[in-house]
Amino acid sequence: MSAVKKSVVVERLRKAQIVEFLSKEKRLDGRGLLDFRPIKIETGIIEKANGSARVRIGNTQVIAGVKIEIGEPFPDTPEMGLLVVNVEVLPLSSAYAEPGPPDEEAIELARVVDRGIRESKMVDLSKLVLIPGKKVHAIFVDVDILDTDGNLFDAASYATVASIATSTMPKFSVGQNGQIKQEDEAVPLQINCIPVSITLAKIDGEFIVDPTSEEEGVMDARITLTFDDDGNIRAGQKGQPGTLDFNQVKLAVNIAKDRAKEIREIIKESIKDAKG
Amino acid sequence: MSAVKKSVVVERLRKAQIVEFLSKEKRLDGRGLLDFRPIKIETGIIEKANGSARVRIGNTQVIAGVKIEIGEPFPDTPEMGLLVVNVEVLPLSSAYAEPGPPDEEAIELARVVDRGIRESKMVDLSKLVLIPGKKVHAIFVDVDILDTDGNLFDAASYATVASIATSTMPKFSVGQNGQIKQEDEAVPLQINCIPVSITLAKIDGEFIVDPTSEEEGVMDARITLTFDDDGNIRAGQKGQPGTLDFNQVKLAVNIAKDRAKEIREIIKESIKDAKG
Amino acid sequence: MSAVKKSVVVERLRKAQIVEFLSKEKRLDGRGLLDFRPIKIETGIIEKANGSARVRIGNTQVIAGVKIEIGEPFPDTPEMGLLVVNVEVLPLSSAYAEPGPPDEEAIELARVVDRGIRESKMVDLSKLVLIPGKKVHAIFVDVDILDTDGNLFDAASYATVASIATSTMPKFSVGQNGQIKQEDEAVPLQINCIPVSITLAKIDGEFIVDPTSEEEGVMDARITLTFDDDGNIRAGQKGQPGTLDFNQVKLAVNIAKDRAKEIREIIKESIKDAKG
Amino acid sequence: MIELIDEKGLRRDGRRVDEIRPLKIEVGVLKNADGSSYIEFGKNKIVVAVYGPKEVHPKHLALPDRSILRCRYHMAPFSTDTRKHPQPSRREIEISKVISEALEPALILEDYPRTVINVYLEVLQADGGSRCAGITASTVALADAGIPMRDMVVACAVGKISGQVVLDLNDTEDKEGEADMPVAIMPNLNQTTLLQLDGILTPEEFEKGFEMAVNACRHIYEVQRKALIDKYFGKNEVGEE
Amino acid sequence: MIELIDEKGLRRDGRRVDEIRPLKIEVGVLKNADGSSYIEFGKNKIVVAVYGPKEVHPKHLALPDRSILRCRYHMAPFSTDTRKHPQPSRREIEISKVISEALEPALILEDYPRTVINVYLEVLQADGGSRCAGITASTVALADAGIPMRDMVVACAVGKISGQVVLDLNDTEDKEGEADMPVAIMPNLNQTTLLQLDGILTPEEFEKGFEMAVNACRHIYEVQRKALIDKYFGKNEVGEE
Amino acid sequence: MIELIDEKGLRRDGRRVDEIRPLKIEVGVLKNADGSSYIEFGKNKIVVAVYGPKEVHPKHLALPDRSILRCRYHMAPFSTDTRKHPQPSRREIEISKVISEALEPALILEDYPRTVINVYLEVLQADGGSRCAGITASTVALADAGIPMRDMVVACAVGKISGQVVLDLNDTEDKEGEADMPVAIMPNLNQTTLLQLDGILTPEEFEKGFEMAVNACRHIYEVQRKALIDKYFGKNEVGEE
Repeated sequence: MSAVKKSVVVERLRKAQIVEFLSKEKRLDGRGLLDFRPIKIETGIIEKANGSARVRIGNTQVIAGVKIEIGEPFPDTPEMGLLVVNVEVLPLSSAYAEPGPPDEEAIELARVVDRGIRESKMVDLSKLVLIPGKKVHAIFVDVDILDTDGNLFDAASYATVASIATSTMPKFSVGQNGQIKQEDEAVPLQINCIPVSITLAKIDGEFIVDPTSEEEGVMDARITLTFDDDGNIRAGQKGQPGTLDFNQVKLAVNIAKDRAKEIREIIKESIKDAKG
Repeated sequence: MSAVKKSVVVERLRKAQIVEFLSKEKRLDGRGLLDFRPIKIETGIIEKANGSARVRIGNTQVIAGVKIEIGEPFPDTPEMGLLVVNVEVLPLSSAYAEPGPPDEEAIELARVVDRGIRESKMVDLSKLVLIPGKKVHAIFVDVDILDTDGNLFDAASYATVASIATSTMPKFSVGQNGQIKQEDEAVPLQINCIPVSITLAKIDGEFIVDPTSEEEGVMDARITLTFDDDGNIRAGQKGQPGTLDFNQVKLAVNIAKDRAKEIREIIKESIKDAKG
Repeated sequence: MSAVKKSVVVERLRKAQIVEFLSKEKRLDGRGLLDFRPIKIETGIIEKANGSARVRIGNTQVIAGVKIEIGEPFPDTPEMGLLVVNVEVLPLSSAYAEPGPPDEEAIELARVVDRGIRESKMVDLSKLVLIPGKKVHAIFVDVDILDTDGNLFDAASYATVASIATSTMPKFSVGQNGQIKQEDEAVPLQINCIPVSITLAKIDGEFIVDPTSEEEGVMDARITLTFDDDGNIRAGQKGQPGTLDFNQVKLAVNIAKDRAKEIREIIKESIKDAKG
Repeated sequence: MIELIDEKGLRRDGRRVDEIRPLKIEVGVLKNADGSSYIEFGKNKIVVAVYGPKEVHPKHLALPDRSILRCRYHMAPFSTDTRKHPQPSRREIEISKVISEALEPALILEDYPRTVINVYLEVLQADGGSRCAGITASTVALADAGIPMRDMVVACAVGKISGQVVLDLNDTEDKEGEADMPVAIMPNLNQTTLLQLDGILTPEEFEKGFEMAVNACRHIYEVQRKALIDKYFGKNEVGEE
Repeated sequence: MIELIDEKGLRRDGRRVDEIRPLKIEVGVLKNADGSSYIEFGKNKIVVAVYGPKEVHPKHLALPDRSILRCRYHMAPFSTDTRKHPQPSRREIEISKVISEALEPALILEDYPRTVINVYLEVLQADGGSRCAGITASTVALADAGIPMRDMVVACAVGKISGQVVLDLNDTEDKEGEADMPVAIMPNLNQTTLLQLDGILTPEEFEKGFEMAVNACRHIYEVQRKALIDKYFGKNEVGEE
Repeated sequence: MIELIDEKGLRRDGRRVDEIRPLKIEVGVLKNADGSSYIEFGKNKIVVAVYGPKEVHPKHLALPDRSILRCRYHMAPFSTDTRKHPQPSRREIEISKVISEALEPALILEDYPRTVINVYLEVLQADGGSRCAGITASTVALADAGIPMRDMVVACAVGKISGQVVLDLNDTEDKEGEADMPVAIMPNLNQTTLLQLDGILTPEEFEKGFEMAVNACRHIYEVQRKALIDKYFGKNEVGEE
């Protein structure tokens, strides 16, 4: 209990400080309100995976790995392959993460990242069918959160996108008896766009992008928006028990849309070499 | 703890009061010892289900829904369809119900209701086979307990019976390749009898039927008996750590048998229109 | 907490006493350092199982039962049958065992016993194939720990070995349509060797075999070694947070190798009649 | 793409693009709960029970300065086209979280320190928009339980089908359409408490849709109010359309 | 329907309709347990261990005026025709509950407030009637543990096969027969502590069967007593038939 | 049997029988953790985080006279040839236990009574010998966290392939070979803290192999030391081969 009580006091002081800085359009680490921290994306770091990427945004560090296997389609989509994005908030990542099954925060994180990728139609699932209704390609993207300093939604999303974009696809052939063989050959996985997630935190009425853990600790609300290459919104999620007034909702879209363009270039750069 | 201690005292006073009333052949709500509270049964309330029923007994309220799907038979009964009755004691239903997997009381409730239906052979499972040993009809009856004021065993049973009795059965055809297609047509599900569950509570040596939550709180023992249309006993379950002397066991059968006849008429009435 | 504190004190006194005895090459129950307690092995005690054995080592009592069924091979070993050894530390077995899923100690126990059997190739899994890649024999050995007085690793291993060695194998025939039928006939399960597990406890620098619960309570380290008929080591596992110096590691092998020969004769004797 | 809007501008179920489905709200439908409600919104049928404020167990989870709000959105196994397993899915867990965050801004939780308020939603039948219907009903149940509130919370989805922005998607429209965006607002405080989106919307469609949703919420708010007024002050029939 | 009774009135295993299977009870078969027993009843083989009365953890579950009785009926994976998964099934959980309720009336739990008594049953081999055999053995183990009792509890099933009411169904009779009714009684207090039934019985068959079961229980009670007397006072062989 | 050693005595990956795979250790790779490390050992890639010593929750699990060490070895789903389910397997639970027991003798846990030290290992990519690499990296992370130690712990496996005793099996050698024996030692105290074996070894091969492993550990220890020295005192590149 004492730890909790202490953190309440510290949090208040820290919030006051963060708010004071925001009122001067500044942040504790010197960034402007709409600046990201440095983003570093490395791909191809896990040889056993079909694709992989490590993303660092400031001190936040995540790794995504792609495995492409054979699976069975869902009964209601017999002619679609499978794409599953899973996020694990590992106990390595902070003093507050515990081992065990994902809690509601981790589930929301995984589902929002998944929706951003899925709704953008980055991967055309209809091209992943081997035997309609029976066997399809199943793309599993697993994201390991290794070190947490805020903005996990965007970091996990970028790692997912970069790992998919640099994946190779094993070739499978269907024999006459319906048996499936994996061939030695592999081809790059085709992608249709680079979805970009942008998360805004609202603190004391102001929006900032790429919040640190500390900023998240005092934020009132969070909104994550994912854009495709054409600037369309593909997914959105407001989080936290704070509210947004109606103009702020529209403002959030405009801010995020601009940021998404810039980040897309960073992601593109990181996957360029791998795509060769 | 204090809540528990208080409830112990209240329970004792309440028990004394209930017992005093029973000694005058009366109950707190004015009923005679062998009277049910008003029973209200509505069917066809969930359009997406194959059958459904809401049962209210006094303030107790439960809803049962039937889903008929394709399943695989158990290995030891390859020529039998499946019938599964499941009961969920929802956290909506009382201040004491908690979310989470069913506890031993909920499991007993579900299994006793299930046995009453199963043993009465209300549904002829041998007529639910599509491809022997491989594909059969699977009838799932799920009962949601919405509001708890005693006698869940009977309420859940009546809802199960009424929902099955008013179910329509989707027609499936087996193609030459063994693939199963659901056709648009649907036929009423055939039933063989109307099993009726009667639960008696023993308080201070006296039997009452249809106990309220308060009466259940002070009962010594409980006995549930299920009868078919011909007055045969199809299932029985004594519950709670109290005992029944040997004559009481026989007495319970006689009381329950009479009550079952009356209740069967109420259930029949409720399903008449639907069957029409 | 008080129970724990008391046990700490008792443990220290007991350890002092055990150590004093060990310094005179003796043990509390009068045994020499490298003596086993009496071992009693009964086989064929569970008629419904394909094989079974009860092993008592002193007051430790375990029962193993074998079930041979049809299963699907692992994808990476399509031409191998299955052998699974599972150990349940039942709440019957001591005041410290709790109902529930196995904890890490029970999992280690099961896996070490399993490895000893598996690595010794006691059963030739390549002979257990019915339809390659699809249907194989699956041998399940389940060990129930009924009464715990130390040396569960060896007791569980001997019970597993004796139950497998006395198992009969149901005969299955594969029909033209690929359907599998169990025939009435049964044949003895062929075995290749009698693996023998020997567990040494290190207390105050000395090795003893077959530790009691009390001795285990004060041991620094444990080492379990499994030998085949030719004296080869097939499996090993050091346990507990104590250490072994480099010479002790070699000494442990020599001690265990000798003991294994003797115990193998006891096991052979116990399975002789059954195999006859 | 299936044609979901006909040449007259009407949807499969006959609605105009800016028309919500039939809506009915009842208050106080359960006896044990401290507050309760029942909503029919299209084919959605949802019961909500509120228990609390009450003591937190275990006690160390209690907050010294306010009450904790916990929501549980759960679907009955028979509520969906194919039977749903009774165990909560990841989808249900996420929806429980966003519903809780959508309701919390309206509640004055500081009035009940060291307590918990549980909101249980049981979806008896699910159609498109069940989370919105659930939020709308939950506020009513919270009011029925006497929990002090700053404002009501009302929710309605907007979406895109056959290329047009339309209000309140039903199940078919949700599955076959191009976008779905649930929105919850506090109508008097003019605040958004829930916003989710999946599909594809241009920023312009987003703005248009968001405004449609806000307007629909204001309309639904009147139904909420009427249900509560009828329960507490009057006897007029509750319902609409 | 398979013929389970031949023209001489004998059952497949040679028993008369009112005859129980061979029965053997041993006391004190485990060293760690505070009390223990082993029963063979037909092909049923069951070990029972009693631990307690001992402190309750966590403490807030303790009852101020009496001990808590907890039973766990568990089947070994090798006890059944096809391997049973070690995890407790819903059936095992229900049987654990009814066994606990069948034993509790016999125990003077008021003697040990704030404690718990655990009864663990491990079915090593299951035949028809394992819950009855388990109850019969559990009472013996509780007596062996020195738990004060008002009476013993004895159980035996009755059933209907080939149209006749018969005592103590074995596995085949249970599966192929028309009804099975386990009964537990306290033989000196003349009280029923367990009654379950599935199948089909007329009220008359019910009465007849119930009396058969009660009589069989009285007989089994003598075997229980002998097992305990032999353990504590004598050395005669325990068992029967 | 696949030929794993060629006529020149070289293994598939070109190594001699007594040669370990390329090894790289980094210190302090995570910001939140109290100590951390990263190891590449062949294709193994493992991150280790240490949190603690910190208060134990729930408190009654604390030990009055020393700290508790808890290790969690976990494999990322993408770390293996076919995707691994994120939930810990029985194998991972066993390995967590033996790693904990391998590290504990080196730690002076008495310095921090009533606390817990958590060591989390995440295997990003698994090759043969991941538990050894994990132990080697964990000690470095514990040192980075400032936990007082009696000695370092270093681990390396030895095995048998194509009939010969060889050092440090990779994945193929582990699967196709005849034996695998992971060993962990404290190099200054000359103590074995982990020993496991599966496969087939004669007692002579066991002795020879054990000595090979001990020598390899001494060599790996130098890499551990260099990694820590570079972190705390220097800037030279860490790594080898």
